[in-house]
Amino acid sequence: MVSPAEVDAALGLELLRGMWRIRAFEERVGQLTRADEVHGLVHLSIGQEAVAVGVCGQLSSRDAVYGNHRAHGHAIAKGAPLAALMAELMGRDGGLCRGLGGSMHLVDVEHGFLGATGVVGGNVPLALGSALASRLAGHDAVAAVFFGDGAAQGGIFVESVNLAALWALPVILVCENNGFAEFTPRSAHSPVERVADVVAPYGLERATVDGNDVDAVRRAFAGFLEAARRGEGPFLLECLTHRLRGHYEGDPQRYREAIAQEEWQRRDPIRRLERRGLDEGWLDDDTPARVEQETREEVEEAVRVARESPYPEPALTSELVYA
Amino acid sequence: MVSPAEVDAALGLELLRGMWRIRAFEERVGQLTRADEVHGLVHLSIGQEAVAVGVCGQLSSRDAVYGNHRAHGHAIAKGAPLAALMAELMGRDGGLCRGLGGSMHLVDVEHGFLGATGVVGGNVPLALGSALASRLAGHDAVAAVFFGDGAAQGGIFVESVNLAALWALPVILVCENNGFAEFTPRSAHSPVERVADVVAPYGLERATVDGNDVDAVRRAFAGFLEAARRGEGPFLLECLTHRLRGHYEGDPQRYREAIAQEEWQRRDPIRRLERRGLDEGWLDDDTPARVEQETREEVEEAVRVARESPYPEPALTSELVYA
Amino acid sequence: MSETTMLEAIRTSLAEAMRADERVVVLGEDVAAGGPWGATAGLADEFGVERVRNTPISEAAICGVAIGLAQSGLRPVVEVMFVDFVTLALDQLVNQAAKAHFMSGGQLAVPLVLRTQGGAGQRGGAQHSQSLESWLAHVPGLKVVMPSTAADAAGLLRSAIADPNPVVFVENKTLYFRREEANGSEPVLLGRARVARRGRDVTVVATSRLVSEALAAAEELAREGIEVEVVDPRTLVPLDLDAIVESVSRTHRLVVAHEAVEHGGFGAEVAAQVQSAAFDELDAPIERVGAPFAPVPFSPPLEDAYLPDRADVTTAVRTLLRRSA
Amino acid sequence: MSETTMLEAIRTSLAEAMRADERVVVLGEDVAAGGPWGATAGLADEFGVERVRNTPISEAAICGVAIGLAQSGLRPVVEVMFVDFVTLALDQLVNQAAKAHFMSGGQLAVPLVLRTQGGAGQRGGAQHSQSLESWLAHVPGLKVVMPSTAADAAGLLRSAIADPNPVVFVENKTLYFRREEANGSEPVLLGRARVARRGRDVTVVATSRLVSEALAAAEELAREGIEVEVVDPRTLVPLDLDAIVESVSRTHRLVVAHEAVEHGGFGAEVAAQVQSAAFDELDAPIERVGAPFAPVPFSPPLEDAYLPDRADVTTAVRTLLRRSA
Ligand SMILES: Cc1ncc(C[n+]2csc(CCOP(=O)(O)OP(=O)(O)O)c2C)c(N)n1
Ligand SMILES: Cc1ncc(C[n+]2csc(CCOP(=O)(O)OP(=O)(O)O)c2C)c(N)n1
Ligand SMILES: [Mg+2]
Ligand SMILES: [Mg+2]
Repeated sequence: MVSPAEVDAALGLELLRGMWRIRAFEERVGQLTRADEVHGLVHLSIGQEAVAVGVCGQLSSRDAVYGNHRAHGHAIAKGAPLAALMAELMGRDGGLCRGLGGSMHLVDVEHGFLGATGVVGGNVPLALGSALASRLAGHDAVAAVFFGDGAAQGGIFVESVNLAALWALPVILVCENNGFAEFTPRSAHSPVERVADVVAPYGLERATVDGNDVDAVRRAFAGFLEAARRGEGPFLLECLTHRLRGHYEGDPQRYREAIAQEEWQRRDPIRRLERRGLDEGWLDDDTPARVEQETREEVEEAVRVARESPYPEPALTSELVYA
Repeated sequence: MVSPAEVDAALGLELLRGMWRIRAFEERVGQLTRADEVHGLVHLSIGQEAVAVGVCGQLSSRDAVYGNHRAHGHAIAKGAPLAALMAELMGRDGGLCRGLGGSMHLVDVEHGFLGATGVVGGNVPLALGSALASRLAGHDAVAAVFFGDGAAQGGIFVESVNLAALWALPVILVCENNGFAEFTPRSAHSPVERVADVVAPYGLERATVDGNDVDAVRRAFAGFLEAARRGEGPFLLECLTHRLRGHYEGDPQRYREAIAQEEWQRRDPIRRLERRGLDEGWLDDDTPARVEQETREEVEEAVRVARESPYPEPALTSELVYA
Repeated sequence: MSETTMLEAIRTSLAEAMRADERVVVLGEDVAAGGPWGATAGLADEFGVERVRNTPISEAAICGVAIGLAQSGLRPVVEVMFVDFVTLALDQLVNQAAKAHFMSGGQLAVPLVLRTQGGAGQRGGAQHSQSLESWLAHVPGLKVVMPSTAADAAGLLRSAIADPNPVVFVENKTLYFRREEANGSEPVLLGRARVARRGRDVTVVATSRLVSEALAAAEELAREGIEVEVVDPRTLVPLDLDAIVESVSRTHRLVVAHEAVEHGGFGAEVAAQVQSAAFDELDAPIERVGAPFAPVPFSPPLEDAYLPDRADVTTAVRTLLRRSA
Repeated sequence: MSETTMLEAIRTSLAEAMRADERVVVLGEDVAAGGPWGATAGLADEFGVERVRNTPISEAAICGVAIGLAQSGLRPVVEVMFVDFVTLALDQLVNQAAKAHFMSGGQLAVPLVLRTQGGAGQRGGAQHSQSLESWLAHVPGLKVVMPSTAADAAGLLRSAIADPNPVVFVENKTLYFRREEANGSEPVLLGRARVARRGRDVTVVATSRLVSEALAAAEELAREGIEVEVVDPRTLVPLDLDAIVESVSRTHRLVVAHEAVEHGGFGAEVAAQVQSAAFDELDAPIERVGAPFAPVPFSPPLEDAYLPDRADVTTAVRTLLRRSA
């Protein structure tokens, strides 16, 4: 197995920019939700960006990725254009899905983002199908699917894990274990603390990593990816992380402990990579602020373009029911 | 923990009679199915009787038991009267369920047999509910549920195991692992050979025993039962067994290997207990044939009574839709 | 008189039921934390977490557990957060709960209430906005309740909990926070329609959110001298067909209005029954108001256009009057 | 002309589709072993177990896998052994498959066929005998096919596999082994009704097993000079309303007959549409023939009494004629 590249200036910056792009986008989405420009049930991944970036950065548009209800980051990391994404959240015709999907149902086929799903766990078997399609076609494309710790208690998850293992499918299951499902901690959902342990019986290779360390995510995923390209699988990568925002925008977050919050602010994946870059010398003092600034500008431009996009015509509703 | 009673003449005979009762009943059901007196999709448990008898013999009618599609043995072992059972399979008004249920939907509330289910895996969460009800009422009654190895790949099974473990419910999950689901071997259903391994992550106590050895089943279950009565749980008891008949009556059984069949005939749980009883001296030479004869007579009497029961009036259909 | 909301009424009714009968237990995702809307807020404090049980995201298993509880003598109220996710629990609900009494020849009873909520209007997208009650009304053994007011919600919930059968209680998310006069929570019998407004010209049978839409339409039409009678069946199963037929035999015109997709919706059943029971009374074909045959679009203007509302009811009434003029 | 059965026709049609298009893959429980009826017998031998895949008893996941396959360019035909177990896969079918094209703004397509079978008559009991097609017809994005003859089954299956949308193909277990003339397997377009018998007095719209029952009823009634026209829509979605209305505008009387529970069944939708589209053509209320509001009883005489059949169709026709005399 080729060991994954070391983080150097180029890669470090790419990872940093990738995370900032998501952060800047979602912070803006939060504002726009409060301003009623972005609509619906909006789940932000702020604090969890390292997972999406560590995973999707290594995939090509031929690889199928599936996200869950908290999927802005997944889509962005997979290459979805920010303007079309923002327009989608605003319900505009220029949106990725022409405004028909919304925050929980992002799809960008061109970039191999085959879809986010609002039903917890509902996306997992679809990734198996994409992986099987790739094998049947003789391709080396793989499939990856993001899901939360809450999904691991749903029957569809374990059915899928069993099937993926039975058929040895080249699929990588990426769990964002943020310790909460809505307002209740994992301990109220399962006696099994680690999702990697849930799948242990099925004999798939698995790893649990610090999901706030983008390099750790990247390295662990790289190993699985390389094997999956050779047709091996399935794999499970569990990323321990934390959402710094409420479950959804508007969540009063009564269940939060202030102390844990502070601790997690310190572990913010962006800050951590910045600190590391400064320590290791591949990042200079000014760069973080510049990257932040640039991504915020990208996002502003996306907002501008999205705002210019009209709402779709109501007739669109009946035009796209059948292919 | 009190260790379970040794097998002596009284217990040995009880176990033997229990198994013969099921065997004789089901052999007769097979004949009556071919004669078109018993109807529908009929799944016999011939060869698996040790599980039902080893488990149910230790329960009282206050303990809730749930069976699956192959549940004649479960019901009989739990105390369901043979005549009412036979009448049910014939669709008669005197049937356990007044002819409305049939082979896959046996219920005998009086004896704590709370129901068989034709949907694979569908009975498992119900047993959790009964166990929880017992705990909330402050009773020491437990719940047990029978299911096959095929059920372990269904989402509902793992959802239920997680929940039972999370809530530490006094429920005992009894898997009859006969190595097949319909016409395909377990290896085509899961990479995990033992169902006990499937549930390993959830930390429940579990055991895999020779399911054709009624004493082994009985002992393992006794330990779990004692703990469950104290309010502990859940437990999983996996019984490795084999059905000597087709999946359903009428199954051409193209998937069978003659050699395995012979081997399993030798391991027939009834023959084994008989051999042991003779070896250990608590059974004399004439008793097996006598027990067989007596249970066959019991069954004949049941058939006679069942045949005398009329079919229900068609109006019954609309009378029992709502309670 | 004081004010309340449907959410408050449900919470109060649940608490009263739990106080009155210790067999009543509540279970569902985040219910001890109050749930996303607060329908169960405070219950865990008063009744403890043994009776107000948080569950994992395991819709099928928790419905199954509720069935087991019910078969064993308790009175579970299980919550499925969105009716869209009832899709995950239908085997349990339809194959087990609905049939247990029947298949056991009357031995078992399954007195459970499944509370859920449906409907669009909050930009939730196609997977969080459906109205699937017509599926449930097609299942013998289930009862199906759809309250349109706070008072009805409270009273119907009490009856649902007391009922010895599985009852699906379908709330509507857009009705939760509307303010209404508080009317206590007298039990409301299942199977009794409520005439929400009297009128002689056209009968509108409306459910859930469409009741207030129909009333608004009636208000508007009244200004033109058109008197609309609005009948809220309140429960789809059992259905108070007599009340509907009685109304139609006076007005001779019927509109059936619901938010669900019109095609295959419960309105079809009402229409089919009424044309059979009151064929000679009808002066014009029964009009249906329901959503178009499409998933719920996310985009706000599209969702607004998609949603059946007072304007659609008004149009249907006018169409009827024109046809029968 | 040679004989065939519906089962044989389905098997042949599947094999032809697999030969013609290597993107077609079959998956489901025991399908490589042929399945319980043999609908897929021999396919694994010809096409290999990579394309004819046995699955575990995981209805939800295998439907999800089929969706993923379809979204990734293949043409899966997934089998759910009994329609009763589609209850386990409805989230995948309804929330994912049916909405993917729509929610993606047209980017995704889900060309999958879900084959399943329903219906009673074999003493299977309440959990193995249901008819749930009206649920599916209520879901925008799905197509719903119900063949009544071997030739239609073959031809409709070819069209279903070629269709870029998710199609639910609902067979009936009692039709599998009836012998019929073999008519090749020309594709049959989805959305085109078939007039199974011409007649001037009453139109009977019947689906699946009820088509042959309606024909038998027509035969009997013809002896009394009553000429019944039997229309088989063949697909519920899309529905060939034009063909039905055309027939009704000649006969002025309509019976809708299916095996599903009448209450909330697809017959309600047909009745509602026809009374709207052809109100002035109708000389009597539309009659529905369907199962009573009860689970399917196991006991043979009760099941027989429960099942809608030719006698029920005959009675409905006579009722209609009496009412409109
Ligand atoms: C099947 C289903 N049940 C319930 C919900 C409501 N819900 C939305 S998100 C969520 C929690 C999910 O937790 P997790 O999977 O850990 O993801 P996270 O939100 O923590 O990222 C729940 C219960 C849902 N969307 N789908
Ligand atoms: C959910 C569901 N899917 C499919 C079936 C059809 N079916 C009936 S029995 C069976 C095999 C069950 O195997 P297992 O659980 O091992 O029990 P066994 O028959 O071996 O005793 C299948 C697939 C079913 N009844 N329920
Ligand atoms: Mg989480
Ligand atoms: Mg088995």
